[in-house]
Amino acid sequence: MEFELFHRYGPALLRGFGVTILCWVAGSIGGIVLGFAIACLYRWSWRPVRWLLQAYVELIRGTPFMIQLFILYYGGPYVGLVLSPVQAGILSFVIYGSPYFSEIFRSGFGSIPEGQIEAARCVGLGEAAILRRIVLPQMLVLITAPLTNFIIILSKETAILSVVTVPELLYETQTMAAETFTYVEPFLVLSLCYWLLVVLTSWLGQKVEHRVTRHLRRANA
Amino acid sequence: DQLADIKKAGKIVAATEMHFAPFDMLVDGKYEGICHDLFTEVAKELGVEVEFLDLPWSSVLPGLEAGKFDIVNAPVTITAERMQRYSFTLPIGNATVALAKKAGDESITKPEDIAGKIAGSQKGSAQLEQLKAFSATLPSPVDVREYVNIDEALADLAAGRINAVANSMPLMGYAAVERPEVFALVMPPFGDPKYFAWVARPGEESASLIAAINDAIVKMHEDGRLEAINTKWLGSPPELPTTMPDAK
Amino acid sequence: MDFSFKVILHNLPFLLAAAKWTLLISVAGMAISIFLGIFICAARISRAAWLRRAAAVYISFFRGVPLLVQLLVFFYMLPHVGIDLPAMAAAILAVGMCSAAYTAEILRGALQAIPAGQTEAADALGMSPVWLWRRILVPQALRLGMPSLVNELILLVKVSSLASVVGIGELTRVAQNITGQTYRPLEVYIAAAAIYFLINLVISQLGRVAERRLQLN
Amino acid sequence: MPDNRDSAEGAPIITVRAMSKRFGDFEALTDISIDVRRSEVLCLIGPSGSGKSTLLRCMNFLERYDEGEVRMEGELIGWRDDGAAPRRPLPSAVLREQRKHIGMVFQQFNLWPHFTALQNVAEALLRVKRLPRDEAFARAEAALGKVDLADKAGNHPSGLSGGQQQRVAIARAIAMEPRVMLFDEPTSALDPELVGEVLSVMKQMAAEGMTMVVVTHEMGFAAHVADRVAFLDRARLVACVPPAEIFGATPADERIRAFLQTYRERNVV
Amino acid sequence: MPDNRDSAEGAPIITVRAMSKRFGDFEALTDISIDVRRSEVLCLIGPSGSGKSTLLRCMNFLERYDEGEVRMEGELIGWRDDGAAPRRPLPSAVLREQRKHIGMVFQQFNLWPHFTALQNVAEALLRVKRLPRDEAFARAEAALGKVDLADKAGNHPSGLSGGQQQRVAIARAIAMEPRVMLFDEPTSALDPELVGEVLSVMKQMAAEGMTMVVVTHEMGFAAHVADRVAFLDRARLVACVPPAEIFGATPADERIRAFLQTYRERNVV
Ligand SMILES: Nc1ncnc2c1ncn2[C@@H]1O[C@H](COP(=O)(O)OP(=O)(O)OP(=O)(O)O)[C@@H](O)[C@H]1O
Ligand SMILES: Nc1ncnc2c1ncn2[C@@H]1O[C@H](COP(=O)(O)OP(=O)(O)OP(=O)(O)O)[C@@H](O)[C@H]1O
Ligand SMILES: [Mg+2]
Ligand SMILES: [Mg+2]
Repeated sequence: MEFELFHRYGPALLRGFGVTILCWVAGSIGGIVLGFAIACLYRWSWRPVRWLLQAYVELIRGTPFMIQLFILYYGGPYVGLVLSPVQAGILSFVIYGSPYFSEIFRSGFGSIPEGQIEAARCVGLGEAAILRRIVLPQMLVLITAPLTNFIIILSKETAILSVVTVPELLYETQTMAAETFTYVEPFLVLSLCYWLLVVLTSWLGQKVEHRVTRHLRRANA
Repeated sequence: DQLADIKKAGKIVAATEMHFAPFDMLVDGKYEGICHDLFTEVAKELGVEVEFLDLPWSSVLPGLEAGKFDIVNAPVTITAERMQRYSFTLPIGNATVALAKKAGDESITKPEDIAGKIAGSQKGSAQLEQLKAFSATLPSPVDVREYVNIDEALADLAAGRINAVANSMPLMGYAAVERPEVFALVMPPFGDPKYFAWVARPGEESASLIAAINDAIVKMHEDGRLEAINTKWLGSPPELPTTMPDAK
Repeated sequence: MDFSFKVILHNLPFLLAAAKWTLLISVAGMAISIFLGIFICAARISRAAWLRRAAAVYISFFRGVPLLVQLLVFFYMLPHVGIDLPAMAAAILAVGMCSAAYTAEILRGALQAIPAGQTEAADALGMSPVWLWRRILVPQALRLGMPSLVNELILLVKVSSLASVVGIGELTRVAQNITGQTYRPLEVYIAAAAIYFLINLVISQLGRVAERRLQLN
Repeated sequence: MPDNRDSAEGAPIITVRAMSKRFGDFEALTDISIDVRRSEVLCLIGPSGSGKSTLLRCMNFLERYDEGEVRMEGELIGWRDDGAAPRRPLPSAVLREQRKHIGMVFQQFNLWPHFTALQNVAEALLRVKRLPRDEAFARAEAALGKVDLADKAGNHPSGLSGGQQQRVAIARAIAMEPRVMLFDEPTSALDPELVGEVLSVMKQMAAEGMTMVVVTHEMGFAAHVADRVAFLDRARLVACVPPAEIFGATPADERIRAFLQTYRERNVV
Repeated sequence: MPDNRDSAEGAPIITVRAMSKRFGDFEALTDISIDVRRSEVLCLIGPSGSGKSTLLRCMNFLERYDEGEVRMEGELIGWRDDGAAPRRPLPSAVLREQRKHIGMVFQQFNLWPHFTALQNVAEALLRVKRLPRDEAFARAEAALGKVDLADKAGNHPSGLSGGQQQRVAIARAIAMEPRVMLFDEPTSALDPELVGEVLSVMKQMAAEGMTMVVVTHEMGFAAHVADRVAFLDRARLVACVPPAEIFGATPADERIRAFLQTYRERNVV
């Protein structure tokens, strides 16, 4: 392994990793928020709105991220939407993630026994309070694992941002690979970085899961 | 010995990314282009069948090293750095840099006009190096953008984010021929003359294969097949040396 | 902007032909993903510590290593140890086994949401784990996790595009090829996206039907 | 249809008129009319599956009844009172306001498993009554104390016995001090001793003027505490009379007599 | 510790010896010893939270008891009988074999919500007894018929009333024809009439020689059907005697007297 190479490309790779993390975190948070809003709207609105939402979900979920990004970034200017690469990256990430997140939340809503919600209505809790206090904490049991899954998947999809010249990790790695004609070393580093993100996310997911299943574990004490 | 193995099998397997028009491309699902035509002739000279593989560029060179196929028949620009890692054949195409601009852009009529403007090129390509070197000679430097694929650079040119794309002359010329309403070629080419060639695994194993292919190329030089094929795709033949050029 | 439907129409047959491979990889990959996923999930929560650990390692490996690398390993590294898989098999295996890790996690989450009393009832009747899983746990886990599973399957369809690195001319690859020759990425990509969309629409609608069928009463 | 308005005093607080409820093809309630008077204890008895729980659930619109009306102090419950056909349900905020005054104890308890017993009781005090934390928890503890559960306040429902869960459910409802309480078999999981205690809590509530509708299989309770007893059979209201008429030596209705027969035999200990 | 071996005939089929169970710090069962004899009906009564359900659940090892032994026909239930310390649980296949002979009706029913009533009953017949489809469903229907539920065979649990759910749970257990049945408050959600019917089904099973352990709050049942009645209080077995000694005019134990007090008062209808 040629360490001299990393001396030369290290700073660029690090910067790339930073951009990757920025897009990933911003995209995940934005996607979760938007996805949650969609799931809520889907649950509490009229049929025509639902159809629209479902169409959005199917459309965005059903098409490859690369193509969405491509259309947004290279097609945008034709309709006057000129975005910088990082802007386009984050925006497309939020849009791309939202239908997946919204479906995960939808499954969560469906997992709470109706009786518990009825009980909440009977003591006069409002829909928002029911959501926050009864539904959300319990549905995390079901959805923490899929959420973790998808956030992990998003971390890897950041690689696609290189297509629109976002200077993220893969982009910088490819620069290094192309300029030096080395493949193994840079991609080893790349894998290691992604692996780090995955380990971090899984660990966080486990922490959350541990917390939200407390009341279940007590049952089998 | 690789050549002996190929002869024994009666088949040579060549891989490329069919994504470098006019050298390698898929037209209506069929593999076509200069490299296709040339390599088919070369295989005839070797007296073996040829099988073409289409792989994304990122797995072409790893695949070569893993021995999944015999040779890369993509147009690879000859550079000194690459010569250390792979064995090159004789040049089969001209890789000197030229610019593509947006059709109808009157502000660029010669390469020097991109001073102070934005130009894109492909990451890690020899042409990118040439562009940067060229930029340094201009009164105001060029803002150089690097793309993973040349397609995306062209898409950005069409979208108006950049003013020009620098890549090898045949590729730029072909883009202009294909979509004259969007792209135009800026003549003349600039920078050092560069050449495309095919690559095989380095070392003794492939020496005889390379030699055999080189012989075939020289023969095609002589009997005019090389010129005919190039003319068919490019309109005019490039000037190609029949000995290995010096790579810097 | 000049949007050329002619390019789309002209190249549609080739895109559709490529979609066949995408479909093949996806369907075979899904079968592996769900089937294997159930077993990994079972191992992940089994009482045997070594099984649990093995499943955890499997999951962290297949979730942690980029699929591209997995595929390259399957195709380019395994030959070094004497296993030479055909490209198609390598692609299906890599895609399916990777997805199984995610499926296993989805199912595990869903299992936790099934009240423990239902397992107790089966235990008290002397039902074997095989039947407990087949008849009680898996159907309900599928119901609870269906939206997430559909997510995963759709991702699988899309990720099958990586099969191009082992030389399979699937949809994305062919779309890129056509772009390289026509210089009309927008048109070609939109056409490819439409095909992906249709495949995925079928999956998600099947998912919704299944969800409804598995719905209680 | 019996509707003995004169059998207890007080103005009706809940009026059910010609109410019907179907589940698909199945008629769960047919043409029910009944009044519940202020401060009255009305017991609902009847065979399993006769529609008792469904009637209770229609009273606070947990089930949307198909025909007829349920009114509380004149206000139509659940449906918009604008005469439109088909009827449209009230906006959820209005419905919530109505439900605040109607407490309910479910047959299956429906506790929130992720909260402790104390949190289960305090939750609505905090979010609905908006009491300050200290006060809410103090009142929740008091309510748990009433049902003898102070020592299990910190347990999650999964760590409670069946009877303890049922008592948490009761405490949760009474802590809210609604105007009307709907109890669905509130003592089914309780031992005789506790049944006694819970019933005395209920009696006390009745004495304090709370209106109660109680579905029960405890004939003893029905006989001793109820002001009136309603007998449901196969989705229909068969009788709604003072307890003496049902538990007297020979109830008028044949069906009621059969219903009570085995009970009488068993309970001579 | 009372262990009146002479109060009923027959060899013990289940023997509980010095058994204890803790949940964390909480002692749910302390030093329980009791025999259940073949063909005997043993009733467990006691206050809410005294450990009745836990005792039942230890008998088929749904709860792992911490100390002591539970044996069925001499065979240790749940733990390996190799004297190793700490004890290790049996392989699940062996435990499963043991449980096949011990039926159980849960206090919370634990029906499978994705199956219809009929499927709930037929499932174990198909998978555990491996009966052919026709026969399994015929037997399941017969079992549902016994508890008067033939007409609701196609309903999912969510479309059943509380009492109907409980009867499905009973049918599910008795269809398996185990040697020992553990009932946890099998009539809690039933109306008096059905209580009578279910109890007569149980009586019949008892007459046919089935051994039964029944947790119940139905003192009438305990008094009339039980061969012996065990009284649990605060995790301890206070008495295990023939019913007459408990329900007689003045039970020996102070605690028992108090327990029955309110019940007596209420049930004079
Ligand atoms: N998982 C648990 N964790 C902690 N404590 C528990 C748990 N399960 C039960 N307990 C406690 O053990 C005691 C005995 O519970 P059990 O369910 O056996 O009571 P029970 O006699 O069946 O009462 P009931 O008649 O109300 O059903 C109760 O006080 C209960 O709070
Ligand atoms: N969601 C539903 N779908 C179909 N039928 C239903 C549904 N809910 C209840 N039923 C039927 O309606 C009838 C009345 O049910 P309900 O729960 O009101 O009975 P109940 O009088 O409370 O009986 P129990 O004393 O057993 O609790 C039952 O026969 C039941 O099968
Ligand atoms: Mg009911
Ligand atoms: Mg109990």
